[in-house]
Amino acid sequence: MTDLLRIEDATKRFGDFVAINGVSLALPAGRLTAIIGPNGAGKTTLINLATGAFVPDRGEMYFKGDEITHLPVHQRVRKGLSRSFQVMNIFAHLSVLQNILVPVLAMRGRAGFPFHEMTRETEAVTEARRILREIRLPDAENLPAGTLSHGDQRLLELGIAIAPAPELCFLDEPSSGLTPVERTMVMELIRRLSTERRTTFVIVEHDMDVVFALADWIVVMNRGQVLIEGPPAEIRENHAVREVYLGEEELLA
Amino acid sequence: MENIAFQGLIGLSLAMYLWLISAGLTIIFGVLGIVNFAHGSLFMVGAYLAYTCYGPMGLPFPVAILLSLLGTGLLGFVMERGFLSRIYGIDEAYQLLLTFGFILILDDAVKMIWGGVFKIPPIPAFLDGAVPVFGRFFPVYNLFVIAVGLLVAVVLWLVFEKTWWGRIVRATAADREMAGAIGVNVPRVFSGVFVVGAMLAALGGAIGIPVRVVAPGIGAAMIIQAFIITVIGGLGNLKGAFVSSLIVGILSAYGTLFFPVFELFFIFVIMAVVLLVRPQGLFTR
Amino acid sequence: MSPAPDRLSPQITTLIVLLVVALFLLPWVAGRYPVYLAMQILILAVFSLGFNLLLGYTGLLSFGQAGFFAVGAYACAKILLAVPNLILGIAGGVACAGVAALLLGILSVRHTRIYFAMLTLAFGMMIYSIAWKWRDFTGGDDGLVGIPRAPLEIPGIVSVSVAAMDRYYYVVLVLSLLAILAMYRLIRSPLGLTLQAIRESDTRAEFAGVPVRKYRLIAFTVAGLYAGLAGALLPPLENTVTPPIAHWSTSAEPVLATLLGGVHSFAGPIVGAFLFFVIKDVIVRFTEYWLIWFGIIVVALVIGFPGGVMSIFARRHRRVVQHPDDADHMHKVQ
Amino acid sequence: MKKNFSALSILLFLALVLLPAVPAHAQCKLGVPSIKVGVQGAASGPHADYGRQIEMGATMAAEEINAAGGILGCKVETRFMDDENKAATGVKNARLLVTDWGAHFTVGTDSSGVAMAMGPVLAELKRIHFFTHAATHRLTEELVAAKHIKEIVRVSVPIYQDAIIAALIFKDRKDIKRWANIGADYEYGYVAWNLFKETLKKHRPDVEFVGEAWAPFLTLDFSPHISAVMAQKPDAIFATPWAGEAVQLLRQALIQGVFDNVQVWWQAMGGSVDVLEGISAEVQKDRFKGKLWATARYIHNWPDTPENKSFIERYRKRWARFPNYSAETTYSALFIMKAAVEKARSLETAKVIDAMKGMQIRNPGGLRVFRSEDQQFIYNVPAGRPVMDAKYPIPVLGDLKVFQAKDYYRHPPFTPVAVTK
Repeated sequence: MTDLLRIEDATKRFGDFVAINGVSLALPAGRLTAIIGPNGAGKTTLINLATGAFVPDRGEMYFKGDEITHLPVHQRVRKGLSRSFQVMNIFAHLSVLQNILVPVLAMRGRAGFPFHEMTRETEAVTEARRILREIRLPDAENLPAGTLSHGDQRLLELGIAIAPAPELCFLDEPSSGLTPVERTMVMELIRRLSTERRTTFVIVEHDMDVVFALADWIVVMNRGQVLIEGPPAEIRENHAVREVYLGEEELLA
Repeated sequence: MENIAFQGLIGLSLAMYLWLISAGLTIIFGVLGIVNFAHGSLFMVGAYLAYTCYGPMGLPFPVAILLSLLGTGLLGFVMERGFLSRIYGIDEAYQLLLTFGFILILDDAVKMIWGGVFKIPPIPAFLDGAVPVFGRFFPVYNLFVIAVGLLVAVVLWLVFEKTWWGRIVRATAADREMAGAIGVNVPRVFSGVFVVGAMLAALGGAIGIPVRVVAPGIGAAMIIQAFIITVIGGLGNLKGAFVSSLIVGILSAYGTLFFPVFELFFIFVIMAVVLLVRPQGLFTR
Repeated sequence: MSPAPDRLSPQITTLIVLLVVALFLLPWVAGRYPVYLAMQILILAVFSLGFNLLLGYTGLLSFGQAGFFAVGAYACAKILLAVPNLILGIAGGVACAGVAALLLGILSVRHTRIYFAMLTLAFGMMIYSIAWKWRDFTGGDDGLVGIPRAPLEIPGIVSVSVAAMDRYYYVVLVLSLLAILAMYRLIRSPLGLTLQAIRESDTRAEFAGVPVRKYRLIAFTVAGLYAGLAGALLPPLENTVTPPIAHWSTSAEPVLATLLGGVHSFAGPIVGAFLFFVIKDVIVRFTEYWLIWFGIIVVALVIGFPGGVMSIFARRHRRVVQHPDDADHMHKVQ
Repeated sequence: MKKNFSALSILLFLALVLLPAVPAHAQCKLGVPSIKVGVQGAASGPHADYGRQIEMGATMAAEEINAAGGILGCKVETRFMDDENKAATGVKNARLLVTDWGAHFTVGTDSSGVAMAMGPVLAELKRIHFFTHAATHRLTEELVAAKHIKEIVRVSVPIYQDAIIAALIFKDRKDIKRWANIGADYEYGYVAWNLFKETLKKHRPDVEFVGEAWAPFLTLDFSPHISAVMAQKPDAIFATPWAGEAVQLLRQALIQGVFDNVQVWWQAMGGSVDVLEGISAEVQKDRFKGKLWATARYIHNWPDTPENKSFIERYRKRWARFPNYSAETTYSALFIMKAAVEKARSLETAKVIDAMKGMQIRNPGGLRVFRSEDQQFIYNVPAGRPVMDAKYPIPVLGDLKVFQAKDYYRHPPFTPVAVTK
């Protein structure tokens, strides 16, 4: 199994605060990885480094064997590396369909085409509608995204993340703020997408039910470092993890 | 050599006018996050109020300045409570537009009230005359301006660094939600800061009236200079505004001496370069 | 902004057709002054439309558009003074403004929000200082005078005189309508959608594979082209170009017009340009204190209808765009 | 029935009110309801009072003309517009006044930039504009003498006065060898200084020009400029900032002790009423020590004629102000227009211009003579030292030296003047 993304000895500082401290991590294709850890462990910073939002102070990153350490965000997306956001980040005043069209057009290299109306982009629209069906929002396509329910907005967030047809997709707390019903739906969706689309997902999650239900592999982070990684069963038994989660043990039950 | 020193001292007095107007602009931006386009108009209103109290009403100059500060502060309070506070949180373009609307209103209002002829009351006796400095005569008036400017700098520093009130304001500037959460009355802080900013603008306008004319349009002349200074010093950075006032004031005095063909152009180049290279300003870490 | 650009309703289409017909008939039914005023309005409409591509559609507030307006005007004037050919003059003006916008845009789009506004202000004022000081080229504070209303000419093929005001009106009208149409197209194209996505969330757009800075530069350049076109239409009309057209108070005109009309509507800048001139023209007839009334109208609109006049007519109530990242307090009192 | 009655009475009333108006119109021998004169000046910004004075001068002239039966029986109607000192606004106003309001003539304009922009537009609008303040020499030298725009007529003295008169006064002061300049940082300031240097050098090859400082429009603090030129130890200062800027420049020079160190300070437009009012207290205390010299396009204490005295009296009665020069020139422009139209018996531009040829007319400011080559009404002006005079509540120009128009006006063919610093 080849590594899709390889992070080697990455370090990121913010002033005196070391957010990520010499992290090395390999993410092979087809393995659904969950990154867990207490608040401030550096999970989101790791995503930001991997996707290009931040450049590491030290260390390298390789995607499908190519070095991408200094590659701008949008080029990483083009290469097949995308993400969702922990804090809702959708195009609130655009319609649901348009939200999906933005990445679809960008991937097709047609985002800058100025001379004809959107309706003429039939292939892109067809593809966007297909994605809407996948995320179960086909009836909402003309609604302004900002008017959707919270759950539907999270689905849309997920839809935008998978619209570029990524090979590797980071999902930052996909289940946060969802009702149990919605959470189940999102989990199903992630599972289905990883088989149907052959997208490799990496999720950052607080909800351990979700983590243990979905993940093939778990990475535990603490204080900017990888504490341990391994299959779910192994992690569940690990003492160090329990210590890190002291007070949160019930989550692991 | 003496001429150079003398010119530097003149530049220092110029810098203090610039400091007074950019100080208000800076704290308003720092705390409220608003670029107050009408700040120059508050400067102008302050000058007119001081003129009326000192000229026609014949009150002592310091009293006139005080009354002008109160009057302009009240105007600032009305602007903030009555208008600006209604549009916090919406697009900053609208805040800019609103303050632009105030420029139009205030410019015409002063013309309706005071007429189109410029005003320049006599110099108060205690500020008339000159003292020998570096073999030449340095106006007492400019010394007065330097003193007021430095006094304001010290007072502001003491208030922000050493008082409970200053800490509240700094906390609000750093994170208004957080400040609100820990019990700070954010709207009141906003009003207070805006009023203080307006008073600083008024002070800048008021102390100049015996030597600088009061006329419609002087606000517009000041606002761009104040923008340049706050940008160079770092938007919202009070210390930066002070240092950059010194630099701009003294440099332009030397520019007048050594490069009479010195152009406005370069000041905008400096502003643009600072924005590009150090958008946080020259004097922010 | 309508999330899915709707097809125009039949009523609206009829209204637009009637309006365009009326504009074409204007010189026959109205006096010289309304025709002149119509040209001023069209020029400001084009200027504002370009500005709103930046503000309303890309989320960038430029306070230096007058710089590009002036580049267009001065370039057109210089060309007309050398070669009396209107096509060349206007095309040259637009091209120069576009190049200037592209070059300054590369620097400007490194920032957003207030820093972008300040940077564009600085660039605009730099152009103003150049217009003011480079006397040999720009005529200094007296500007360039005696600019001819040159014929529309393709050498050796055709030459149409537009020296008469009514004829020049059609030049302005046709070019403005074409510019409006092109912008309408652009807004509804993939590029328009991409720009709106950047306005909504630049981080999201970047992570959707959009090279955000490049698209901001494109929007900046297009806005510069529009400012240039508006500027280039001016010298043949007034026969003069003077430095104040590059001053920041001129940059404020499209800002005012756009916000009056409404940022979040395609027609906002056009309606706003109309209101800007008509309000001013009407007030000036009654009182010399027109500024104060204009100011009051501006304040009332901002407080009462922050979506601009067009929002009064909007079918759905649309929220003014809020920046969720308003809380990024880079600015602190230190 | 009762309703009808009241309606009838209203009609009757209206008829009574309107009737006298009808014959007046019928009396107008030019076939127009009234002669409309569009008036423009800067009524906003720091120079707003100059535009206001233009308006007051025009209004009073129209009132007096109408009270005396109008022009060939036609009433004169004026309409003032603020040009904001901006070329674009001035041009727009001119178009509105002529094509919308129906002005037959226009008058006024403070700024040189506005004047230069309006020139070609006037040709297009086919209306004469009487320029009554804008000082650029290029208006008449380039647009009239070279480009033959007949619609431009100038009633006020251009920049010749500011520069050439100064040279003529001080050429004989052997004690002054070092001149320094505090100039307005735009064309007016450059040309005045260059023209002054050029003229003075002809008479006095020995003088030196030792320093210059330039202050842009809307300068509030001249201290750096003053101290910069004083560092060169000049004998005399040539200063061109005007209006409020002139007053604060003088005030700031006083507190730097400049008047203890120089022999002469020439404040070009220092004879303007607003400036004299502004320095009144200092003049009373003789703080300028007789070293301040100034001129103005018209000054209320000269000429000492009944016409002028009566003009001042009427003006003060009407407006409770002293007339500034822009008021006198505008007032006079309307009477020039009256004389020309009466002679031409027409409102056509060509005929009115023809009627002005050879015209000599007595105005409050003295005799004005039309010079066809550049269409200027040239006249003599005084220069002097601001002093108090018991007859006036504000300073006057004393120690008057009157200069003949032929001596200080430039003559065609015009040689170019450098317009840079």
